[in-house]
Amino acid sequence: MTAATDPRVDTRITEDPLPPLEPDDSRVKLGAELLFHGRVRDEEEGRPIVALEYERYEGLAEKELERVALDTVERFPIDQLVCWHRIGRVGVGEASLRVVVWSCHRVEGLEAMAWFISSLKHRVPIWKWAVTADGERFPSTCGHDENGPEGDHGTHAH
Amino acid sequence: MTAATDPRVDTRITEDPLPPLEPDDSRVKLGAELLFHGRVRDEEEGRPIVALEYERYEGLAEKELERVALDTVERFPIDQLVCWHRIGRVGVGEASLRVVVWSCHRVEGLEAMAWFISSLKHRVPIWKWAVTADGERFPSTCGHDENGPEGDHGTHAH
Amino acid sequence: MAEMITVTLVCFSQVRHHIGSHLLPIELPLGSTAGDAEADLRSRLPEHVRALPMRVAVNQEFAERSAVLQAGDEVVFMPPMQGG
Amino acid sequence: MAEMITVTLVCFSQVRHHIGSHLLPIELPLGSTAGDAEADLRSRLPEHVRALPMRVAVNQEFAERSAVLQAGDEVVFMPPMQGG
Repeated sequence: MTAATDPRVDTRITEDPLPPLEPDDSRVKLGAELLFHGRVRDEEEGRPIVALEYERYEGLAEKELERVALDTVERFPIDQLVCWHRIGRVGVGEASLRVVVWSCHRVEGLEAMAWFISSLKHRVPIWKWAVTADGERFPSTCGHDENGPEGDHGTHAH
Repeated sequence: MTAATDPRVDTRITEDPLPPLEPDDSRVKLGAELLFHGRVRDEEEGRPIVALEYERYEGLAEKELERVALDTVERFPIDQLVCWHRIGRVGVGEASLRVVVWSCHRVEGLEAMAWFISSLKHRVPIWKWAVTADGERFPSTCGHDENGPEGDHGTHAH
Repeated sequence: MAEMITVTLVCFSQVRHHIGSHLLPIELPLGSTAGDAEADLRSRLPEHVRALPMRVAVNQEFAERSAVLQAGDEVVFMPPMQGG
Repeated sequence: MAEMITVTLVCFSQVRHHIGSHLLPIELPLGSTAGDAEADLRSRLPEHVRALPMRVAVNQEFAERSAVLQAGDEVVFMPPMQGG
């Protein structure tokens, strides 16, 4: 975990399942709340799997995730961004990623969400291993290319 | 309320507060879950308010909301769309609108969400009245123009 | 003298605010269209509301202004929508 | 004979899979760069992994291949990232 240094962002990398969402009606200035859950799909590279195992480069992953969040709140007129990335074993159907963006209006929230997730996928040193029903564990061979969002073929978990 | 006729969409118009979100890890084919909450802001047309009161054209509002949802699942490669619109009095900070979109990948989910909300705002016969602290109730004078999404100046609840 | 029918205008938002009630029964000559009902309604509204673009519905379905009304129809002129 | 230093390569994903361990200490001549360490690493990898574009980090920060290494440095060559 990393403690956010800017009150607009809260980024965490955690081995625990993401906690249930708590209802929160306190943001009376912010009309738009947008939440994204990235969930583990039941296949990887065409093979059925039972889980993904995420590993991170500890130290840099936390720093870079926070920098991506800060870049996002600088670049888009949004008020707050929360990102929790789960690592370790994440079962099929479970959420590996939660991002919440609060803004006055929905358009900037949607744009910020798209940019943040795409940047996270290209910048934050996290990788995944697929786990099959018979216990085999293989590294995903398919990452995102280095060309930025437009090169993101997005054939994976989300 | 209206019963959806297509399993891909679930649209409701309800006077009750939107229920808390239940964790649901059952969608093992769908990597991307995107949720939008439209919340009531504490001012309307520059005046502080304590609530919005939503009214609908009962009968047509339900039908049109479902049609907007169906148009969205036809137009974008998403698997499921839930939209609950609350009417009646909705206090500041509370959610008047919940939309959830499930898809394999995030890009189509984000596009579908943007298009659905914009279409809903232009097509579904729902209007809002602002309620001030001293109990005054005035109809919002500011709607969305008829030019579609690009004409949506979005200066209101979200 | 033309035979008359009664239809009910259902009023929302600013229309309701200025008409002062949700339902407004009006009489029109047999054969009148939604557009004729609209002319009646708009004559009762202040300038700034009259200027609003309105969509038309008859009996809970969107309709054209050329639609011929029947006795007992529910007719709605809808100011810009504000859902969400 | 050149003075040697030891740095530790930290391996992830396909690199880790082929190296067979998370940490790989290697010896390099004093004055070597991250690029020199990368040449050593790539020589141990099969063709399809060697072909991957990799980003470089030294001591938990992104770095250039021209960065000169010090004894004890933690050096990482990162295959395409897969977070999310």
